[in-house]
Amino acid sequence: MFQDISFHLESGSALVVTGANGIGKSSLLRTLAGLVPLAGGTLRLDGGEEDRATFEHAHYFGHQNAVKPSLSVLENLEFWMSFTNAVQTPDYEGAEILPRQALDTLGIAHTCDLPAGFLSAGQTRRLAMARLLVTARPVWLMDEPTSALDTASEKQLLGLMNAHLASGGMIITATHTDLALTSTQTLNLQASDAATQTIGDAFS
Amino acid sequence: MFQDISFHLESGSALVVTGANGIGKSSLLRTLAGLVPLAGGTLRLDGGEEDRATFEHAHYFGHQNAVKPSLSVLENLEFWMSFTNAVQTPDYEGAEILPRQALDTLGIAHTCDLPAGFLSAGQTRRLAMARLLVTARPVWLMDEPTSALDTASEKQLLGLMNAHLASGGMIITATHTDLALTSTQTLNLQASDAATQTIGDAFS
Amino acid sequence: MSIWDYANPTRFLRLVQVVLPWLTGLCVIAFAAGLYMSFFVAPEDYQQGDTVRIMYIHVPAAWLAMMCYSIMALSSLGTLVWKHPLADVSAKCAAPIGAAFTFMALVTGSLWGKPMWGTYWVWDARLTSVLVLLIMYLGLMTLWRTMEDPIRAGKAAAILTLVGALNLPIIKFSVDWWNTLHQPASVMRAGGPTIHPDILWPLLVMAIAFTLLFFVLHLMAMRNEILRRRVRSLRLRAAGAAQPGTVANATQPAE
Amino acid sequence: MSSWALTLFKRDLRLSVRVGGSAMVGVLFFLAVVTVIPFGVGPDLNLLSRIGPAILWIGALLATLLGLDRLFQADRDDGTLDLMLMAGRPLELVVLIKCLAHWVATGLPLVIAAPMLAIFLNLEPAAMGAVTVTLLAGTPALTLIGAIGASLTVSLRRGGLLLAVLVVPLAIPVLIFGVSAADAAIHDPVPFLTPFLILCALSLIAAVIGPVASAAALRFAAD
Amino acid sequence: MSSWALTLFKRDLRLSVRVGGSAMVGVLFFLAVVTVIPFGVGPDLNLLSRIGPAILWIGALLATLLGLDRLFQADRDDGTLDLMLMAGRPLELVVLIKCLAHWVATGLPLVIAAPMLAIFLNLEPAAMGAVTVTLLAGTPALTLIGAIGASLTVSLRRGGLLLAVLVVPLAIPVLIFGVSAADAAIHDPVPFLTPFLILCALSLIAAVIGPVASAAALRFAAD
Ligand code: HEM
Ligand SMILES: Nc1ncnc2c1ncn2[C@@H]1O[C@H](COP(=O)(O)OP(=O)(O)OP(=O)(O)O)[C@@H](O)[C@H]1O
Ligand SMILES: Nc1ncnc2c1ncn2[C@@H]1O[C@H](COP(=O)(O)OP(=O)(O)OP(=O)(O)O)[C@@H](O)[C@H]1O
Ligand SMILES: [Mg+2]
Ligand SMILES: [Mg+2]
Repeated sequence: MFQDISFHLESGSALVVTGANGIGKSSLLRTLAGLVPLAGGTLRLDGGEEDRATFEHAHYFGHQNAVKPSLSVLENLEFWMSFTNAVQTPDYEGAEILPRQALDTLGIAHTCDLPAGFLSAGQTRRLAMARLLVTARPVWLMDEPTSALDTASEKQLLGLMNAHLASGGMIITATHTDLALTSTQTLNLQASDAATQTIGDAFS
Repeated sequence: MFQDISFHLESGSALVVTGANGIGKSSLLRTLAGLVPLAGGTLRLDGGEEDRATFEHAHYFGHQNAVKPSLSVLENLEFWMSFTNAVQTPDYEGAEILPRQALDTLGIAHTCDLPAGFLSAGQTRRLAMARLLVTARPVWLMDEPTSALDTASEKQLLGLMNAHLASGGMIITATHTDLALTSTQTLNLQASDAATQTIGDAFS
Repeated sequence: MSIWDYANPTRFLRLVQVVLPWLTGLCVIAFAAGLYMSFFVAPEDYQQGDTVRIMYIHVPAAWLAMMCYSIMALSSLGTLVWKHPLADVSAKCAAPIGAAFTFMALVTGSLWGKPMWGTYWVWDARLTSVLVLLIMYLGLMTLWRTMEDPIRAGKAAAILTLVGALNLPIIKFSVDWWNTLHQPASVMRAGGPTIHPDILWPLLVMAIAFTLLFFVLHLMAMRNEILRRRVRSLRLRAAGAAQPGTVANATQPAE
Repeated sequence: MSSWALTLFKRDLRLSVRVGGSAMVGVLFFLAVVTVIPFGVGPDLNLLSRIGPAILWIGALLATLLGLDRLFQADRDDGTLDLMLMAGRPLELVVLIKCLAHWVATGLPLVIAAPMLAIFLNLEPAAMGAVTVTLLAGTPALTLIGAIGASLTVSLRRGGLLLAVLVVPLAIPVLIFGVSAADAAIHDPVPFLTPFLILCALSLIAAVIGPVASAAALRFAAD
Repeated sequence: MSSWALTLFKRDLRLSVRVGGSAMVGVLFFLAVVTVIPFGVGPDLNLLSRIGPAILWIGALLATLLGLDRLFQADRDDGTLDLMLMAGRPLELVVLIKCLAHWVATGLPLVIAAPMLAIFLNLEPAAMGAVTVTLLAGTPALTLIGAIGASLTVSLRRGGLLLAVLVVPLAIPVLIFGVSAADAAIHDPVPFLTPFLILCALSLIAAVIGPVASAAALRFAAD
């Protein structure tokens, strides 16, 4: 699907992927997340745990929130905390925080015991975000993280992303808007890279 | 759910509904579309056809595209053209255009005979938009119309919306971004209107 | 030259073009010989009369029904383990042919059963296994049909095929058990290992003819499937290709 | 009405026949049920031919009801249902046409497959014909009654089983008269026509109640 | 492993108890099937008690298979599945635990309901016990085999029927040995233990093949 994409990301900095609709931003992120098999090329994380795949060092924050409406907000979060394996790298010193604390940081602590189905779209999104705070993983893959958020929440999200960068994490994010991140690199996908090769499989 | 909302819209002008996440923008639009019953208050369209409900004068352009992936692009559009009843009001002189023309205007005429499942998110959105062009209805209800569109497509969409206003139509749209529409009124929903009454049912 | 050289569909198509006419010719000759032998050379059965000639269709069809599944299982291994790009094409194309042979075995068997047992169908272990095999073929075909993306459908079907292959012995065993438990109504003892050469030869020739028929149909179906996938990818590309053009369009004010 | 109704009918038919459609699956399920029952009951042909009409009817009942879960849900999931409610067409008629298209795509194949499956159950030609005719008269009723369940469960994500549970009690009369009519045709003493006419009447009643009830349910499901 | 596995198990159990009581729906469907069959077959009590174990087993088979369609689909629809694949836990084990939770929530209620339904079918106490014990040993196999179908159809919007069609052939051995064991307990001559042990063996085999195959299918479904 892609041709000639290569980038190198230092810990503590962010990569912003931009490009037109359907150019392949989401696909790139899903490939990095190990959800789409890599057709060719290599993916390497220096200093990662040897016996773990690259994608196990990453959090994926996509369009879907992975929130069960019938479980309470806290139950949702606690499940992900216990289920997701935390991974440490030497460069990354992000701390894990407790679920209640995370909810507090994101301003939805008062909904703790409500079923998650009662939350609005923006609140659900914040709950999904809390997942990234309770398990430490150095890489955050974020697909249009600010979609469905209002201006205030967007600012708060950017604050969290910057804090993650400050503690030595990496962020790779696809977006259509400008994000005020501290140290960024930009990867602009062009039609020649992707659109014409959309289905470059063995049959063409 | 709402309290004290009232507005009056002239034909040829647009109402932009803004407000924080979860304040009830989408709910307001769905109420106007007749998809959520009106708990109280009145809704009136001057000069509409007498024997038709208000919502039958309106197109609803929501988050979902109502596009069937296994039908071809043209089949999708033709179905909606034949199924949706066109409605005329004296003030509105928008013309219906043919499906192929509509697809051409939106720049996806070349995909005419392809299954709609082959389209990208942005293209699918444009196909959904084409539905509004092939059947004339004076009111357009649009929920975050620019979501998932890149800058170029967004501009094109605004062009179409302005053309609709110019021919005497009305637009009511909820959005988080600024839209460059010709004659707009803004309705800013505030927490006191809605959020505190989110569950203002008979038990409160 | 190894099979890997034909991983390239283009080269495979060229091979098919060369081989197919010869194979078709052989198939026609084998059928001519087989049909002649089974209708004019082979003797009538002293009990069954001319109906015994159904056997020359029925038995090869039944054999082919089973062989087809083995080929699909092998192709599924090809898809999942060796990741051969043609393997899932091969599996997908073998399924309808296998289903057709299975159906043919069922129909000819039933037609034969009427004069033999007085009924078209008994729940005999062997017949029942064939029926279950037919359901498995049809289920696989439906799985392929309901999935839009051929690659993903191929992988899903490969898993199901392999699980089915693991299960077939268990199914056979349990159906046998079920049947003996209820005292077999089976009458199918006609053949047995001691077949007279006069019967055996036509049968073998027909079996070869059926096998050739399978390969002819399979290759033709694979060729069609490859072309179909090319059309699909061309159309997908056509959908995406004009995107830059659209952007150019959009700069003009839309009326 | 003609033009839009025809378009809707053709669209629904196309959707079920195209890739990803479900026309074949119902027949296969029918075949699977009919094959599985002898494994439980045993291969005794006399017993099987005695309960054959019942097996066929129960198989058709299950295949029809379980195949109905996507009748409205597919349209709801992608927002089509909202637009249909706003289109300004009488919803009862829309439901009726959708049911008709669904029956042609999935019910009719069941009826056509029934004689073939009857062979496995050792039914006589007369019984075969009787079962087929009663299915032809009765499966539309099942689809129309099932539509009520389909619209009730449309907002719940787990249609399948729940739908069947809701609708089975309503469908039992159809089953009873269908099987009795088929049995009557086999064993002379009982007249065939009485239960058969009742079956047809049930189908007609269902053609009224089904669309009205499920249109009402769909209107509520929208909010 | 203990901690996360237990959390997963509890979560799945909670979800199936909270969401619309899927346990209840399964049992109700079981009840519906078992009550519908006498309407078709006729009220002959001898016949019913003869085919009673078969009816119960077929009902349980259908209820189990048809209730499995949301096993992975709910998780896929809201993006949970993607995150599970990335969580760094062995997927086979995840599948096994999910199956276990699903069986406890929906299979176990079927087993518990079986003796009650057996009364409708005029089964003797011995037969009742035999059917219940065989169901207890056999339904886990059905869930585990069904999980393969559930993961194969996870990306399709219409799991239900297709899942059943794909899985029924694989489930036939379980049905055969379940019914034979139950029958054996009723009619003395045949030994009960042989088919029952085979049934248990089938459950164990399914506990290996099921998770492995469906984990593979889920991995492929993600892209
Ligand atoms: C629908 C009904 C029937 C089905 C599905 C069926 C299926 C099969 C199958 C699968 C085989 C291949 C077995 C093997 O090679 O191991 C076979 C072989 C054979 N069948 Fe049938 N059969 C049917 C009816 C009959 C009838 C009515 C007769 C005649 C009495 C018959 C006679 C034979 C003979 C003679 C062979 C070859 C002998 C052998 O390979 O053991 N079949 N059949
Ligand atoms: N499952 C799929 N099968 C086939 N093609 C796909 C699939 N998913 C995406 N595509 C194609 O891949 C291309 C890239 O899609 P992707 O979602 O990555 O775009 P994007 O850059 O994220 O666009 P957007 O800005 O709309 O989010 C599109 O052309 C799309 O048609
Ligand atoms: N089906 C529903 N049942 C109960 N409450 C609902 C339902 N749908 C929405 N709500 C509630 O109604 C409120 C308004 O939601 P709505 O989707 O209209 O917000 P919005 O202004 O469109 O927000 P956003 O900017 O996130 O799109 C929210 O608090 C939400 O929790
Ligand atoms: Mg994207
Ligand atoms: Mg909204």
